[in-house]
Amino acid sequence: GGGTDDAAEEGSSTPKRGGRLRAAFAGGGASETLDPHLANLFADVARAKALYDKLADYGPDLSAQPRLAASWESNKTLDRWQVTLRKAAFHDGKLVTAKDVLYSYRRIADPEQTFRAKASLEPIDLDASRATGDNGIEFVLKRPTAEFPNILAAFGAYIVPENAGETSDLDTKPVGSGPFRFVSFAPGRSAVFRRNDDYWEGAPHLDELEFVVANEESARVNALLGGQVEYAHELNPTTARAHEGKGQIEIVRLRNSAMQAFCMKTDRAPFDDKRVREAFFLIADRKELVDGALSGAGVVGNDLFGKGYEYYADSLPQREQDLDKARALLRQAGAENLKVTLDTSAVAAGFTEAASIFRDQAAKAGVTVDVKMGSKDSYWADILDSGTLCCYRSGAMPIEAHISQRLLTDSTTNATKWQHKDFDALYQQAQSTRDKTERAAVYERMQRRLYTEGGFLIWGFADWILGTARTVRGVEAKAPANTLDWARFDKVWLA
Amino acid sequence: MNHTTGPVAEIRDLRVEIDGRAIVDGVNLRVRPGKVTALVGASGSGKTTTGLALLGEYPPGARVTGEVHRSADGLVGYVPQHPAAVLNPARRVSALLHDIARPQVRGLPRAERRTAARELVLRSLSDAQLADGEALLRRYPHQLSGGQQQRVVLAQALLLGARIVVADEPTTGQDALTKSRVVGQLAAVAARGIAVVLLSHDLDVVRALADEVLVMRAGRVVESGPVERLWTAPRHEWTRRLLDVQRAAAPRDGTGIEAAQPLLNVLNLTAVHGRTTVLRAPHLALHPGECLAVVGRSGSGKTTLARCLAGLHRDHDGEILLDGVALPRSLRHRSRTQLAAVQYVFQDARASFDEHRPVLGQVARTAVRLRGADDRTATEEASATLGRLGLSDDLAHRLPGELSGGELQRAALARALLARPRVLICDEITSGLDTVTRRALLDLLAGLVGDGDDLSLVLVTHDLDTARLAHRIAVLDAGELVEQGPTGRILAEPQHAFTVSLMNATAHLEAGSRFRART
Amino acid sequence: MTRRRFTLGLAVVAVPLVLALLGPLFTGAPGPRSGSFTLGGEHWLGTDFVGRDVWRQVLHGGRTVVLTALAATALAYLVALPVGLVSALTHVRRLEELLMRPLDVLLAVPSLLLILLVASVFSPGAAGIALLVALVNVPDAARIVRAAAGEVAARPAVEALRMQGETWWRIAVGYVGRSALRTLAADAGIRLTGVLYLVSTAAFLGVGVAPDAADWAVMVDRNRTGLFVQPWAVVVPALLIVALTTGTNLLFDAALEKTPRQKGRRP
Amino acid sequence: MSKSPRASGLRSFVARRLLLGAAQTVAVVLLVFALTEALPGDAAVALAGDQPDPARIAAIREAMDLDRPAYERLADWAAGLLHGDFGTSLASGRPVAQYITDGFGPSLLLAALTLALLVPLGFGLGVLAARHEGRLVDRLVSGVTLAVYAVPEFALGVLLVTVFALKLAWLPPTAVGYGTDLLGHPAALVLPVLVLLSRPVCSLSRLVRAGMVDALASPYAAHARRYGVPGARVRYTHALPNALAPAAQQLARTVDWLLCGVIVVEALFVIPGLGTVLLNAVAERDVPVVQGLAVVFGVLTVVLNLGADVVAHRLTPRAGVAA
Ligand SMILES: Nc1ncnc2c1ncn2[C@@H]1O[C@H](COP(=O)(O)OP(=O)(O)OP(=O)(O)O)[C@@H](O)[C@H]1O
Ligand SMILES: Nc1ncnc2c1ncn2[C@@H]1O[C@H](COP(=O)(O)OP(=O)(O)OP(=O)(O)O)[C@@H](O)[C@H]1O
Ligand SMILES: [Mg+2]
Ligand SMILES: [Mg+2]
Repeated sequence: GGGTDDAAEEGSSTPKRGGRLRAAFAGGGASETLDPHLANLFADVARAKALYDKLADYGPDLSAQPRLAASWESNKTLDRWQVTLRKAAFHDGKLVTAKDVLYSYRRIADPEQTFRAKASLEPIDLDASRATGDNGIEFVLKRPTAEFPNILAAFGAYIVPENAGETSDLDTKPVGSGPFRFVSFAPGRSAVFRRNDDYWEGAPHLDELEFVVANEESARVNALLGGQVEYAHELNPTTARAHEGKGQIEIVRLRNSAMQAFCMKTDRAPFDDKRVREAFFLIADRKELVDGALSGAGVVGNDLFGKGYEYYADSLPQREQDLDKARALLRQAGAENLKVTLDTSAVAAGFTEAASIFRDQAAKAGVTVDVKMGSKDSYWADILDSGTLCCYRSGAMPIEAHISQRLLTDSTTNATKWQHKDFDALYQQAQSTRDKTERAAVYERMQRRLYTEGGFLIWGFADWILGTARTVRGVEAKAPANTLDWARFDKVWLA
Repeated sequence: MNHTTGPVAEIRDLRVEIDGRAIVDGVNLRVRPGKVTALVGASGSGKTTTGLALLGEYPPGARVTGEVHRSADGLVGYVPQHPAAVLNPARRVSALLHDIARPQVRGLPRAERRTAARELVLRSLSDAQLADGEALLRRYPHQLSGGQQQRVVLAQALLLGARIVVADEPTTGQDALTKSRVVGQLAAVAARGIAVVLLSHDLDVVRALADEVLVMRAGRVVESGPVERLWTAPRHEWTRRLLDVQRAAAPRDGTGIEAAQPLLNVLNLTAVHGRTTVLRAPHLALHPGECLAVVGRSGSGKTTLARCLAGLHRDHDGEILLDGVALPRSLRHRSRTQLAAVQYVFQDARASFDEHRPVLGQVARTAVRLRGADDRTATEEASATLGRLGLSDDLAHRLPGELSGGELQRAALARALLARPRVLICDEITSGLDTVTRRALLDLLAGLVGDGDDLSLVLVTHDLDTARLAHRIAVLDAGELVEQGPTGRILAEPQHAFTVSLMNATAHLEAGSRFRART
Repeated sequence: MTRRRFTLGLAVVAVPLVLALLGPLFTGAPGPRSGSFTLGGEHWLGTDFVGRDVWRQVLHGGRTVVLTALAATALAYLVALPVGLVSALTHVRRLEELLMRPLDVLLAVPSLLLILLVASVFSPGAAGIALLVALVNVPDAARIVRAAAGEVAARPAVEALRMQGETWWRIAVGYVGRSALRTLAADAGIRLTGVLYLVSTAAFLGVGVAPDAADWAVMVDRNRTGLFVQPWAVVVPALLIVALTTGTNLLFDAALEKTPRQKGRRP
Repeated sequence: MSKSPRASGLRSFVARRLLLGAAQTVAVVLLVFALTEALPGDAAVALAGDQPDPARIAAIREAMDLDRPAYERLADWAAGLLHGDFGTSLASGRPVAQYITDGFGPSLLLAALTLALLVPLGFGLGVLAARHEGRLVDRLVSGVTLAVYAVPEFALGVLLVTVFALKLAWLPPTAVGYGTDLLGHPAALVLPVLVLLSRPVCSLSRLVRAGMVDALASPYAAHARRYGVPGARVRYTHALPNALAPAAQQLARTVDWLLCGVIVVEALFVIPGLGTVLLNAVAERDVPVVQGLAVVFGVLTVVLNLGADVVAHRLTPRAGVAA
């Protein structure tokens, strides 16, 4: 949209100091917490980001950018990494040290606990890792990991002071090294933070930052329109269309934020036949799906994760609908008059819409799709092992993480049941390859394979839509959700 | 008499027409202050309709011609024929009366209003012959006996302080003692200069009270004149008939009946309302073919007794045996034969009908349900029975709301008769009937009893004249069965002091002594 | 007067009814989809949230609404009426408690929650949903029936009917029900509307009708996000529902209106 | 003398119903517990969200004690309840009592305000319509309330917000950021209360109207009018009580509905009430919180229904004396 570019341009003018920004997010109700390691929802992450730092974070192309870590260096075999911390202080004035880092990582990895980042830190052998002075850590890995910095940037891998959560309460007295200091917190309602003047990257422009929780999208929009908040996270495409360029509020679209897909279980009929999978790739009219299910707020996908991210194989031709070919493939596979059940649920925006659009598209190729609504609270667990075809969505993450979490034989959330030893081997090869271009070539091979016979029918990438008041400046428009510059309020100011 | 006073209300050439049928036709009526104007006439002759016209009210859908003038502005007191209907079931008696008293104390300082209103209310209750007013005030209308309800409505009319009072059958539900006091009260009201319009079948009351009498028949006034003249020299044939039938039927002879096995036997009956015991009847028997009259003052428990027998009042102890077999306490548990065997005709006929369905159908259902007759036969039988009671087919096809009080009473009787009951309990069924109709009806009942198809009759009544029809009389006083015996003996030589006073009061009224203080 | 009122109600209710019953006959094959919430073009009422033609959806969406809502309301009353009447007419306290208290248990669970819970546990079909929606309405309706019938059941007319050995049904429905008819009709009319939206909310929560079904109530719910971009997708089905329920209620009113009380002309 | 039996009848009636109410509340809790347990997925699955790593779910399950049989957890919880302890939330580990008290305030406030307007409005409109039965006023009142009733809450809410908050800027569009201190921002309550009112007003006034039409046409109302009882008094003290029993039932249901689940309004205006807490708790499969709320709703329903029944009992004194 046009508004985005204007905002970006104005963003380069001189920032103004002061003021209070209120940001509305969808939240988790009365069960919310400020424990950064428990962060689960966007609201949790945004709050954690204001109070804490990670060692690294993702740039706009999902490559790791140093944060508390000033630099990292690996050995030849890529299984030992030396990380040097920058000089940064917690809100109580103490410097961030290697001890704090190790404490934080051990807390996350605690087998008694179930923190979300635990799986991401799995490659690190924390018992063997050690501090090399106050601001140096040597991480020992269980296996070569070329993308080790991604681990440092993992979702939820925040650095808390040593013994936080044991001696002090993370909900009532959180102490971080982030750009804002804690003032107050009411779960499910609001959190108020104040500028941290000593922030290592320079003090934020805002005096105060308040997060408010409004689960209903229309409530967030109304609050924004009514001047009750200055920043509203997660808006509908339709809302965006209604207000874009109208001058009341600014609409910011974060491109390539959410992958939208159908997941075929490759280990069971009918999708254990790759001709059927390909037929399904050809059935999808991606444009229609993006227009219908995403209200046009997104771009078409090419059955590959991570459009625009580092290592994305954009040389592959864009797949188009080809019903004749799809029918022929189905005939070859002996799957004429195929009937499949498509699991969906209201768990994410666009799911039910996408399902019904795809049902109609499939009907044209002679495939009967039966859309089945599931419970939205247990949807992700339900579709992991059962069913054959389901709606799927993923937030931004490096392509490497996508592969390791979802496409290896022992991946924990392998929803397509893509289990191939040779594919696993390719992944290991990539992780042991020091040279970036070589590594990119391996990734490309893997993606080519997925493109021709994978289980993810990735039909689009949704924009992540934000709304801001006209006075808000410095909101980065090129940061997919979950990356460093998304929901980053230390760079924001009020004009 | 003071003829110089002009009328406070006047009806001229009134004609009320429904569906092209005139129910009141060419009625002229002048209501003078301090005078009692009485309307008498056959049941269904248009008395109530005329009375209501004075209030400016007409049946729905009526076409009205003629003139009604009320010079006295303000309100008109009204005691309707069916008092239950105008008593709000959700409000206590005190509220019902205070509503009317309130405007009258408006002139007083705020602090005094409450007590003043209360005083007025209590006075009106005692004026209406309701003793124990304090206790009554706390009750809801359904907790009163029929006669008590009627007197509460009368109290309302007295409390109103209107210049005209239209009283439609104000004494029907009252025993002779109360009746004579009510009559006295009405006389006192007239003496205060208030115009009273009395619609009544009770000729004793009319004679005792009225200054001017209009005799109605089929919607027309056939004769009118001062009460003395009418009684001594009736000109119209109909008037003569109406006055004639006054005395009739000598006491029945009940000998021989007692010998048979009692049909209905009541043993140690006590009935309660809440925690108050309102009836105690140690022993009461009804023999086949016998007619038993139950008399007593208003509120003495007559209806309660009847309802116990009929299975309508569950809160009782003791036994009720039919043919020696105990009847279930509630009619819900009675078999069809048992239901058919004991039938009850409600005191308030209007309330006992379904207002949404024509009378004929409702009457016929008894035969269908209790005797297994098919619809057609039942309807024919119903229409025949109604005809015998003087209700034409045209009337029978109407809704209950479109019938007069007396007509409904007869319909209710027909409904019970269609069960071919062995025990028929009639609660004040003649109260709404003119003498001619009443006589006919009582004769009909007597005929049924005498017919030998072992119909026994329980007549709950205030009217000793009606009680005379019975073989035996039972006397209730304040819930106690004080005396019972053959009619002749009870009437001739009552033993209990209460019975004696009851007889005296009746005689007093019948003697036609004028209650009115002459001006 | 009553006639005119009747005609008015009939006219108001006829539009949605005719559309509902005959609408599906007048639609051809679905055309190609357009973008969501567009206006103009070959779609004269625009497109809905997934780019379907709104007018076509409107034509298709009436039957389910009308049928499920009517069925659920009728069903609720089918149970509530006997239960309420039995407890009003019985003098056995225990029977009344036995009938009414368990229903109170259902009342204590907010109806939407109950539907959500039961539906996610048993995942019923459309008929099941109608049943479920009826079920959550039963306790409520039964209480109203009980309350409306309570006073009527104590009238002498009922005693007289009992005296005649009248059947329970005739007493309960023929008299008590008839006397409380106005109140019950008012409640039923209102309930119909409530049921309609309960069915659609259930659809939204993923039970019963498909969440993208052509169903007026579902359309109103699902297209709400586009209210300011493409109002017709919400306004047209909403107006039809308004017409349906308002018309029904007005018809009830007219049918129950007292015969005109032309007060006799005063002389 | 004649009063005491009735009064004591009422007292024993209330006592018996309260006893029954305890049983009902237990039944409600059991029902809700059984249903929440039967829901697909549990707190662990819900918490895992889109990272349903089976090992992690198992670990969470263990951490939450969910691996114990359901009846044991229920028994523990019930034992705690006897000491007034509602248990702790699975999702956050905070006491359930805190959830309830936090949510109750806003809900109660909204409910009280709505009721304070609803009662006069609902009864007033019902009486007004009945008074003019069949005439323009009646048709207007009936038509408008019915039409409003047929508009779902969110649509009405959106409409009101658009007009009064966004276009005219008279009122704040939401209560966002006010937390529980809603009383401090009365303007923020106007729109929610209006939306909350929209439907009950219609159902209440329709029921009142229905009863009133019959009551106003009754002979006792005519008699009161005849005796010069002022019109308003006839309507409100004579006719209304006879029309009230069904309306009282409806009102009790409305209070219940207001307190338990005006989820749409709470969401639309960002009011953190009980409905929101409940929905979240169900979504999180936070069984102790759901159970705690079930207790609250159970008790509430019992009390309200009892209230409605007592009102009905008082207003139809004749009921229950039939043979
Ligand atoms: N609403 C009505 N519709 C049709 N006919 C009616 C209506 N009301 C009364 N009538 C008829 O008009 C006639 C006169 O009725 P009214 O009540 O005036 O009689 P009444 O003299 O008071 O009789 P009773 O002594 O039995 O009370 C009766 O035949 C009755 O059936
Ligand atoms: N529901 C009730 N609750 C309390 N007391 C009642 C109730 N019904 C009647 N009573 C009282 O019981 C007594 C007997 O009433 P009952 O109706 O049997 O009298 P009755 O002899 O038929 O009088 P009437 O001749 O006036 O009809 C009266 O004093 C009456 O006030
Ligand atoms: Mg009469
Ligand atoms: Mg009596």
